[in-house]
Amino acid sequence: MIDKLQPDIHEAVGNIHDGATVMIGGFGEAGSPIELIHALIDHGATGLTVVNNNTGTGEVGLAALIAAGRVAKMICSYPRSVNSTVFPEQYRAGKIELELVPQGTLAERIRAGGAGIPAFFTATSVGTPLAEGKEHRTFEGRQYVLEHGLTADFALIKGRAADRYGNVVYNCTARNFAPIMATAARTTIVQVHQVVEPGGLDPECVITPGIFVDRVVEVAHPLHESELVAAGARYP
Amino acid sequence: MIDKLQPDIHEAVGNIHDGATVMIGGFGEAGSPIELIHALIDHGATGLTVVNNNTGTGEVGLAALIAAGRVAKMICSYPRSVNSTVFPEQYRAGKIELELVPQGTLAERIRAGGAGIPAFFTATSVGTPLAEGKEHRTFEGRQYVLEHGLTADFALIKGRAADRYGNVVYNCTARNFAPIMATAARTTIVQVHQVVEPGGLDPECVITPGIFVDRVVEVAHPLHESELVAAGARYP
Amino acid sequence: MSRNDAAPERVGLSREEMARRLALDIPDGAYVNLGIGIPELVAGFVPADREVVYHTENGLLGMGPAPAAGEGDPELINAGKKQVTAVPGAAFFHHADSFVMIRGGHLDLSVLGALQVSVGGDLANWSTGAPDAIPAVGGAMDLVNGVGAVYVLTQHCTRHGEPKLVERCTYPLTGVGVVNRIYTDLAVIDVTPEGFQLVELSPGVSFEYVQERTGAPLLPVPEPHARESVAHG
Amino acid sequence: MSRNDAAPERVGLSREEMARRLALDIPDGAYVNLGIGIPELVAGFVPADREVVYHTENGLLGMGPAPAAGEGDPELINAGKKQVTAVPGAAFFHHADSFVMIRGGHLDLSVLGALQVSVGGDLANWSTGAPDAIPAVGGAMDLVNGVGAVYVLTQHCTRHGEPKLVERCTYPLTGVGVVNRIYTDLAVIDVTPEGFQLVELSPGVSFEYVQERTGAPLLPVPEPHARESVAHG
Repeated sequence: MIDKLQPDIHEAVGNIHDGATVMIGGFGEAGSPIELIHALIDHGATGLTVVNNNTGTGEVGLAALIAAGRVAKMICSYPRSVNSTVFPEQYRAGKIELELVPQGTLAERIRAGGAGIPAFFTATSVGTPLAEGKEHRTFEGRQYVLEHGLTADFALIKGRAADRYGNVVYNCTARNFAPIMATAARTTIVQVHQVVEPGGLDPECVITPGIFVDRVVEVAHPLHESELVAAGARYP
Repeated sequence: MIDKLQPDIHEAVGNIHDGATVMIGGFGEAGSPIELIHALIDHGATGLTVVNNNTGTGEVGLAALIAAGRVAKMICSYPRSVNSTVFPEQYRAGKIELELVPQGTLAERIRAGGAGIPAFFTATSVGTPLAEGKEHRTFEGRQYVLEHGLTADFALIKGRAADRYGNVVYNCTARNFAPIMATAARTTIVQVHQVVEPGGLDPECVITPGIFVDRVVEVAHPLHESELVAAGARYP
Repeated sequence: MSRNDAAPERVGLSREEMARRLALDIPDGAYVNLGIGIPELVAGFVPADREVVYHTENGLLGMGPAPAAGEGDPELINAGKKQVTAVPGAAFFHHADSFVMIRGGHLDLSVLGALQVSVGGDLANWSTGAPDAIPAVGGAMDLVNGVGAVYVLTQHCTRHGEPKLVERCTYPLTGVGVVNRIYTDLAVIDVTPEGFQLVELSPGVSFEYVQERTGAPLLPVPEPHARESVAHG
Repeated sequence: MSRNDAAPERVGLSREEMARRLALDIPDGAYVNLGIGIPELVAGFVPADREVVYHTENGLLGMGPAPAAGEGDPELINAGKKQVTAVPGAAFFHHADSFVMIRGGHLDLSVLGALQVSVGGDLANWSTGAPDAIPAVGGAMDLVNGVGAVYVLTQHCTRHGEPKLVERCTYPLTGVGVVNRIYTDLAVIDVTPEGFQLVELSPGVSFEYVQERTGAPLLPVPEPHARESVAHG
């Protein structure tokens, strides 16, 4: 029988190894799997390369993981925002590496990684510093740069509901990077508000089919990053 | 106000020009927009390049379009099947050109066309006659071929329901190529069983957002290709 | 919209007036992505008889205004990470699909802020290149290369009075030759093969006043004044 | 499963027995794509205590058996265009997403028919190269290059008695070095760096009988016979 439900959130992240590449879903706080990230902090893996659109806010969730010194490198499109101080400090102190990728190129590189496409051409970034050193080619009179697929050892994502097969649906704009990260990681771990029986999700509306998911953890009442930050919370 | 509903199916296809590239949804009969194809036959445009996974069956739908001599070239993965005689005859007689593309490469080329990606690498077809003459490149010890994005002037597709914005949902495996073709065509024309009010489709379950759709035609009771073929029907 | 003569220190349009001016040029039925900052204000000024569909790159087409107090969902936000709503007929999708809309040329209009715009339409809007700055690009490079038309909405000069419309951008570029039109507090200006083409002066602003604050020659409005309301893409 | 001695013209397994034999090697929890022809029969023989998820490249994960008579939907079909059902926990998706599963290496096993398999694991299964043939490739080239393991399920010889397992394919290739294991009416054979490695003979079939009908040397089962039930990918 296929049963990807994992009752223990710490066991769910227990095999993330030092030096792993970890994709973490979320655009700002929407879709950020904050409980999985906190479990990863407890777990202790370090020297991580983290792929996320941002770098977290306050000192909870992704920002807490960075503050704990566990992240050697960030791959992201927008590493600063309101209430984001942890990454900027470490970056200025030379303690963390940054690979800056345009947001659409980041999304497409992740999709390509999951789709078995090692590289593709895009017009995004042509003529900018982010295209320097990259292969350029002209198609029908327009210049493009070659970008490479991005894969990961693990993905940590957040959904609204899932079944034991790992089929996942999302909530509004919390969907963002999660479905493509699920395809690009060798092991995908998802936290959801609710676990439902097989058949409880309309097959026409499943966004992430279970083949892309390895472990499902139910977190019925996840924390809200913005509320924690407003309250000055800090993890651990 | 945005209103993509088009009550007249003949007007819906009325600007398809001679020599146009037309993507037609469907895998076998599932998802084949048979009424739109018949309207295109009535319309008379010829010298078409048609992109479809197959080449139709019997003498209705896509097979009828080919039988009417309107198709100069087919781009497809599987041009023969049970009850498929029109294309084989024209092909053997040298009356129609064939570009044979592996099914996954066909799907990805269409997606790339819609996504503004002019070319990508895939391992599919390496070492086979379908890779001959194509650029090869090795990534991490594995060989890949360069494939190009595919776009079209028009897409004819079939959905289950749509609203006036052109948001579309599908039925089971009739979805197949339709969502990606909608992105890759300059003008996308969709026939649906049912038109619903805005808000009548769950925004979490919309498969083709309206931005990819130009015209919506309601065909409440579409014909079934297999039934027509079994009955020996012929169009026109 | 007329300049307030009692407050001579304010020449040209306010932020809201700039947004309103640009909103007038958005045609009915357009698919539009509004950047962070002044561009966000534009949606509030589109004439009521036009239906415009707003895209936010974090996965929503059919974005509506901010929710009523206490009714928001922290997982329903825009690219600026502010809470928004979804209109009837909206659709959610993931990030790769969202950038299919952008990169694939499906959106009609992108409205963005700017640090600098060059006479050739180059845009710099993501980095001053300062050595201690945290570089952050977001989706701007994708938008300028993918969307049908790119309108810049910006103050004509920097806070220090330096022109933002220049011969050549000195800041790192966002895109090359991508800007179609510029809306500032002082004027509306098209980027043309001939250079910066004045389309319209803000009320009470003279050609010379704008030229003095522009880092490249400004072509005067041709006579007779045939104002275009360009709908690109 | 034993050979019927009263019918000496039938040596080896029937089509159903071949499918049953392969089904024994599909592990619990596997994601499997079954090709058209004999491979379609495999699903009916997987032991009841194993849960296997079937993928069909036309957009369904969680494919179930054929519907009861009169209950089918002509828009719910498999890659062979036969009507099927969807099990609880199934998901529909479009063709590009379907081939993300294939090309991206997410499926565990692809079971395909063959015209020829070479000692190096090359597969030819889409064209005899005959000048008047209509070439048709479908998803086979994607499957063999993307899926974790490729099992070929085929008669050992052609209808004319020629070996399908050969030193070198003479028909146009589907993929190079892609086949992991071959199940025929006569034997189970692994493709190894050393060549065709016999894993198991069908009941009543001798090594010599299979070797005579194989176009390349067959390595005998090592002693002691350690049969592997390989779960690739």
